[in-house]
Amino acid sequence: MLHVGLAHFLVVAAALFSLGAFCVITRKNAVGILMGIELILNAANINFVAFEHYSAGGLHGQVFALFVIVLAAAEAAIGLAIVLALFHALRSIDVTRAAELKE
Amino acid sequence: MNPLANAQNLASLAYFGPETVLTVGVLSLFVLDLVWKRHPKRVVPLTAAMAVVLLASAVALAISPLQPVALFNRMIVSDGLGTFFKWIFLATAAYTAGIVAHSDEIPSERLGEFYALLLAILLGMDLMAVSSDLLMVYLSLELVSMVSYALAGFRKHDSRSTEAALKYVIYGGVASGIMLFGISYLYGLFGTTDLMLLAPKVRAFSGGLFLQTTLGQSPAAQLAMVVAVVFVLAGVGFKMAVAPWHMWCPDVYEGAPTPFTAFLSVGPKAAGFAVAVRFFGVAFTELRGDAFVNTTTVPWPAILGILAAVTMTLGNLTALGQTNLKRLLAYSSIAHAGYLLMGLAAASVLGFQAVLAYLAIYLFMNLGAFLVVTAIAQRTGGETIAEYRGLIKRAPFTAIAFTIFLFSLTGLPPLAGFTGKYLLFAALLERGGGWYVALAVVGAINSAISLYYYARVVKAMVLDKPVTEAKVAMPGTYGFLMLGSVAALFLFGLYWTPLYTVTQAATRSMLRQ
Amino acid sequence: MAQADRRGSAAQKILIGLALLSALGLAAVIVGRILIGGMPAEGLPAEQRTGLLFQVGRLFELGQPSDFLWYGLALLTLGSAAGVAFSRNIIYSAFSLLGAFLGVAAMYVYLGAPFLAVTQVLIYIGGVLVLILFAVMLTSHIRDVKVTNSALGLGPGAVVLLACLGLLTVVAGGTPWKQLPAAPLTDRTADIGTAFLSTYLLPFEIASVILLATLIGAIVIARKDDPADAGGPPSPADGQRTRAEAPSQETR
Amino acid sequence: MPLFHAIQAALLGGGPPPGTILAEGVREATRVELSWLWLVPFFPLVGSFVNVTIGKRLQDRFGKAVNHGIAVGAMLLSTALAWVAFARLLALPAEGRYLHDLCWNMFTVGSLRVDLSFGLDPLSTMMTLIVTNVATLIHVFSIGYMADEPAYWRFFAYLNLFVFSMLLLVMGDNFVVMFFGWEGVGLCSYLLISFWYTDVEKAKAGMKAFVVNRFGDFAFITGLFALLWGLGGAWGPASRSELGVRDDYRPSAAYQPFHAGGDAAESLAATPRAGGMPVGPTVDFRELRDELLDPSTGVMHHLTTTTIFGFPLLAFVCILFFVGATGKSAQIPLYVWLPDAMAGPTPVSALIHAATMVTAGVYMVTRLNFLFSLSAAAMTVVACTGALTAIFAASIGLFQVDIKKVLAYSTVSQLGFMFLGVGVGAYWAGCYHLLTHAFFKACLFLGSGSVILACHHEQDMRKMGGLKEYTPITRWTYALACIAISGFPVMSGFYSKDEILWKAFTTQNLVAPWIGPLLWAVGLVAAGGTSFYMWRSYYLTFWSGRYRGGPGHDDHGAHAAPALATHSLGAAHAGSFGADVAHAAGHSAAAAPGEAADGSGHGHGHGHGDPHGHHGGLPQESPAVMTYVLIALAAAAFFASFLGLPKSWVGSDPLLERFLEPVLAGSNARLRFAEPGGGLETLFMLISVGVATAGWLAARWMYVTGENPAPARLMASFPGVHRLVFNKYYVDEIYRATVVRAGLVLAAVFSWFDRVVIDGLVTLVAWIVRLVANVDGFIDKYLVDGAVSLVAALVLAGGRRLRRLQTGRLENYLMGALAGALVFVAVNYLVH
Repeated sequence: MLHVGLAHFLVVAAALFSLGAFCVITRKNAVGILMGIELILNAANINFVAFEHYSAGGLHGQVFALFVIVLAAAEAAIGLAIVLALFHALRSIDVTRAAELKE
Repeated sequence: MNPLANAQNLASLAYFGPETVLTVGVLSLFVLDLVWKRHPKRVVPLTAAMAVVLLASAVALAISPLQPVALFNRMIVSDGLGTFFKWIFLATAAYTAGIVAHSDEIPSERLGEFYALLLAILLGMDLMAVSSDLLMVYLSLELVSMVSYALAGFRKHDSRSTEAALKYVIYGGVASGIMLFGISYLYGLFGTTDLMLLAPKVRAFSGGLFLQTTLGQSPAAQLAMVVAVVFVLAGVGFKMAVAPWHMWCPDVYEGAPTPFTAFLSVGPKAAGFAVAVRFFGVAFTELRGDAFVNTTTVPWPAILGILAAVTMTLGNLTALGQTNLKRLLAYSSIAHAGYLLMGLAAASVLGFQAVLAYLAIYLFMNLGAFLVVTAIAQRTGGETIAEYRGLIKRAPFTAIAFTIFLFSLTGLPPLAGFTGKYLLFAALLERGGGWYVALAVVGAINSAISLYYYARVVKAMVLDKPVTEAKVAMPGTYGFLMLGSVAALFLFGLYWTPLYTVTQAATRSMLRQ
Repeated sequence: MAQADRRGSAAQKILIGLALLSALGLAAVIVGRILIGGMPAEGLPAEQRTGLLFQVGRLFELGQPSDFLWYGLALLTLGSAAGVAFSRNIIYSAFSLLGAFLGVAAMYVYLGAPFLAVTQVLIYIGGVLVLILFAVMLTSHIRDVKVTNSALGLGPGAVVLLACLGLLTVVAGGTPWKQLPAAPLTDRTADIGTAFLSTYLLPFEIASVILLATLIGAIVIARKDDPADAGGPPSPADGQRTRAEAPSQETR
Repeated sequence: MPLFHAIQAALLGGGPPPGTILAEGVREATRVELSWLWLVPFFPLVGSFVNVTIGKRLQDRFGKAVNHGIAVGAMLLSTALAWVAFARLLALPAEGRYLHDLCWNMFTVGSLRVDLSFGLDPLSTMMTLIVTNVATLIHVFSIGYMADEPAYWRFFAYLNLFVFSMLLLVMGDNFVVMFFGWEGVGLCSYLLISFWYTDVEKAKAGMKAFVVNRFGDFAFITGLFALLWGLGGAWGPASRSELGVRDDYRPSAAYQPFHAGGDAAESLAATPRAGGMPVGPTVDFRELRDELLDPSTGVMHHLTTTTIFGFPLLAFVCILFFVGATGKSAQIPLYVWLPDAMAGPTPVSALIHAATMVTAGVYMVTRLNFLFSLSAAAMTVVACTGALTAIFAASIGLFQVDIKKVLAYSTVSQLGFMFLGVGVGAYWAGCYHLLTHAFFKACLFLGSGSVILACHHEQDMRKMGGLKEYTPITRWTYALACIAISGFPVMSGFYSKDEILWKAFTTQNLVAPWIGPLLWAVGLVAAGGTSFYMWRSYYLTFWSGRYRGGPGHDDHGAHAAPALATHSLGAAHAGSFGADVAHAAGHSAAAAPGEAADGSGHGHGHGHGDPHGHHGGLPQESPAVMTYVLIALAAAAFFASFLGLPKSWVGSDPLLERFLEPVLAGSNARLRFAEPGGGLETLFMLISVGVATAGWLAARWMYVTGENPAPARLMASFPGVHRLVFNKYYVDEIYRATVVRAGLVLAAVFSWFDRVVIDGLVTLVAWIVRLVANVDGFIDKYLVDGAVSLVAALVLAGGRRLRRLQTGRLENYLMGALAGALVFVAVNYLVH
């Protein structure tokens, strides 16, 4: 099993996804949650490229991953803009304090 | 270069009229907004420009060719299903623009931006309805999402609006991440993300009529399939606001500017259903007669059925104790997502067309209800049920219209809400079998429960004493929109053959290979 | 005094942020150059590339045992990701993210996608990460960064982590994925460019619309307003009244 | 276009409009297309529309005459057309008596066509005539009764709207139109009960009627779905064989019931046929009957053998329909709303809650006789429920002191008789009783209205007495109606009730042979009780010494204070005398305290105008416009006798039985009654008369002078029994105690989890009490109601628990999303 193959990449992606999910759930800090989302997106990207390389061929996986990267940047931009707005409103980016809307 | 692909791109432009118009519209509204930034009466020309763009898009939609065809190297398709949804989105956007034009919640200085971003969402939703490649599904879904985040936080001086935007953006980011991961597994299993190319591979993977592939015989691969389907469903379910991916919904609906909430509760939800219909209807099924027979070993109709039951029960039960009308309607819209899922779970032409018809009807009743909430919040300054006491005295027409919207949401005949529920139940009963009947019974019980909280509002309006006797004036546009919605609800409630015929044609024209 | 202090620290933050931005941008360019040796010219065969990436890629192609290097990279990636997820200090998390992004970029190189690797470095590290650092700096006092990232619900989080990990590892490791015969690594950067303008023309254009709309959306949210914009009904009051009137709302 | 043709045809009197789609085959031969039938319900709709939109302006500018002119005019037109239709119907041969009017095809779903269409066969013609004629009379009566009402236009608008809905209900020739009417009458009933909506009690009564009716309506619609499912909903490609259903009613495998074009003709072509008859799901009564009764189609065999979750489908469907009927027709367990509905104006009580709407359930069961007669179990349920309701309501009626409550319980009881009739298979007898009851009960109610008006809106019979001097016409018509209802052979009530009892005794259609005679005995006791309490109300009101109400309004003044106190204590309902008076006087106190203080405790906060001089002095006879109506109804109650003279007297089947024969032919062929000879029937008639006489004599002895101590002694010697029945078996109190306790237990359970619920307990209980559970009634009703309230409480508590899921905290939401996805994957994989 030492020889690196598709499964190795997929396992790394799976672990990356799980860590991202964990980060997203446990973070109190909005920026921290955004970091978790980036980890999840990177996990998906590894999958895409690995599948393209080992089993699908063509370019589709890479292209898909490129779009994901571009959109992740856009999402980070808007997400951070909102985080800043929240900071202006509450003087905090603690998501547990942004809980006025509930029940 | 790739001459063939380019030729196809060029040829596809003929079918791309509405989207082209919208793209141009987005840009020109941004420019016009800057031009008229300091103009004291900018509302009128901006609204006129918006109307022109919407009208042009409608014309483009009306004259675009009808035959189903795949476009832009199989990235999107053009078929009746997509066209039907585009009309729904267009109507939603126009209705929202009508609400916004008179709303205090969007200051006139920022109206141009609002309109432009609304058009951008409309473009995204149109693309969602026609995407036939998961890449396009992802891109268009993100277009809708990202602009929605901005619009939810549009009132940045309102901490609740910002909180709504934060919850929305983070929840949305996670949901799209999960969906992407699911897509990546589909890509890994089948080597493509083209829905129509997926279909035969999925069939072979699960056995179907042919021998099962070696890949399909592996339990781990079957598990991968389940993961892929559920994860993609999570991304789409986020848009549709079905349990357990609904939790952002009440908070965002309450915090966002009310006109935009109105839009959110119909447009993106319908777009989510458009994606779901195509996703399940094309990639994972085989059309035998009028039934979409599941070709996978993943029992997705059962998954959707359970989700439907859970979603509607949860939405309705939670709505019971709400006092804030926006929040109440948010839960009610979750419940309606549950009803709609029943149509998907039926997995038949009738079921899918019931979804389409229900969305068309839901458009009028839900936007109408939100219109009233906007108007009343604007005139009385509040969104709680208390503001509605004795409304029948203060604004009789509005109160009656609101009653009609709420009763239609309940599904009382002869209003159109009944038509929609009827078709959904008919779809379930047509499938027959104990589980489908049980789901229908759950749906019926839920309709009964929903009467309680809708009737509570009606009771407050009709029976309670008003706090003040002052009349509530309505802008003429609002009266016109309400009247139109009421008329539509009665029309579709009493004579729904056209709706039936159109939705059936739309469903049958879904491009499948 | 506190006022002055805060203003001072804001200026500090901006300076630090700018410095970081330029440093990272510079670093990204340098690293990019080292890795692929300048922007690829069309038609240049892979063997003639001087970039480090291609050297590594060639090692891989020749079947030399680069596996141990890969394990190191995987360890870097996952270790950094774990740092992101577990660190209680948001600054540490942010810098760990740098490691994770770099590790993923290295994976892309292994997978024969150098263009993607560079893009990853440029956009993720040069863009996203810098943005994140900015946000961190702007929204937390430098001194109390430690307390701004305390974790919540570790128990359920751990359950989800383990469940995800277990499930996905089984899926990833257990499935007999279809395998193509090994193909020689070729530079497909030009093909990607072509594809973007032919096969993927529509997604490409839509992506540009998304970027535009998002840009404007972000500006709408983040821009400083005219005083006139601050109008509209003050909603916090609304909110409080809503709360007060709702029966059986309790303060928790 | 159909509308145009219809108007043209209505003007020119032409035949079927061109282009009308006629059904093929059997049905075509036996129907006559008549393109103006839709006008019958249309006129009241127009009247209502005019009064709703510009009624107030008309009233302000031209006076009230315009409002009632419009309403009564619409009713007269409608009535005239109904009679014309009746004449057309009679001109046809008996088996072809079916007038039909297709307005348009509302929608078509595959082979299921749903038209907006009207049909008049003998049964619906009878109902239409009752509705139009009685409603016209009551409209006229209301002119006098509501003269003081400021919102006069609103009242007539509602009345007209009600008539429109009721006509939809009886004339609709399919389930869907019927259901529109079914919902419509419920809505109008709600509007009219809470007509004086400023009075909280009345508004609540309206709400209660609405909510209780909704339970019935859901049963109805569920029944309909189950029926459609049974008729072919399960013909999907795979599901049939899974169900293990026999094959004999299965069209070709490719057939899918809901799939065909959206066009009626296309759909008809796609409809499968068995034995030449179109089969499959249908909402059309006639189509349903035809395909069901023709054995060659196999539909009957299929329906009777299918089970749903192990329960016979047909019985399931019929019982669901019957539950729908119990809601509308106030039978156990859903009858609780009707006594409260007396809060509405008296003409409304007469029209809706005696003569027409409450009979909708009987009509529906009769309309579906071909279905019910296939299931002995369902028939037994119907008959037993009817008999039980009859005797329970009669027993409560014995001790009521509010004259309208007596009549309300009497109505419930008489409706029980009707269901007894249709339940044992004597459909025509049930309908006959429906017809006679419409006349005499309307007469009684309007008589009580006249009395109430005479006594200055006093409803307590103990405050009346001796009215025969003051209101002679009312007194005589009331007496005639009492004769009719208690079953003396001069008036029509005797013939209908006796026929029902006789059929109950001889029926052989129930699940066991001994049930029939048992039901007969129960019915006989109920009939005796009926006679007693009706005559009691008569003597208490019109005889019983001198007028006890006093000339002025002292009573009201005296009661105003306790009424206020009662209200402020929040006594939920008029369960006893004190509360009743509080009810009567209380709303005046609540609505206009000033008025109550100055001694004019007159009803609904309306006028001092006093055109009839009712406000001071002794009682007076009502104006002519009201008394003529009373006379007309009493006369009708007499002449209706001739429709049902028994065969043993005149030698041929009763007229009405022969008239209804074509409708009931299908089930009559299946139903069996014993035919014991030897004058047994005459003996039974004598027994009935004897029982009625006994009731009458007892009432006369006790109440005619107003000085007989017997009632008081009886009460004293059986204090427990009296109190029990007087307070309607204490269900209210038991119920309240238990529900509150249940709420507390629930709260304790949930408070362990969350203190919020304790906060919410007040809201919870208020909710239960106010919305669902604001009820008084019976022991069995307590069970149902308790269950309903418990469900409501659980639902609300569940809602509260679920609300807590929405913590507002993002990390919980994200957790939910991820964990939800994982759980789904896991469940799927495990199930797999």
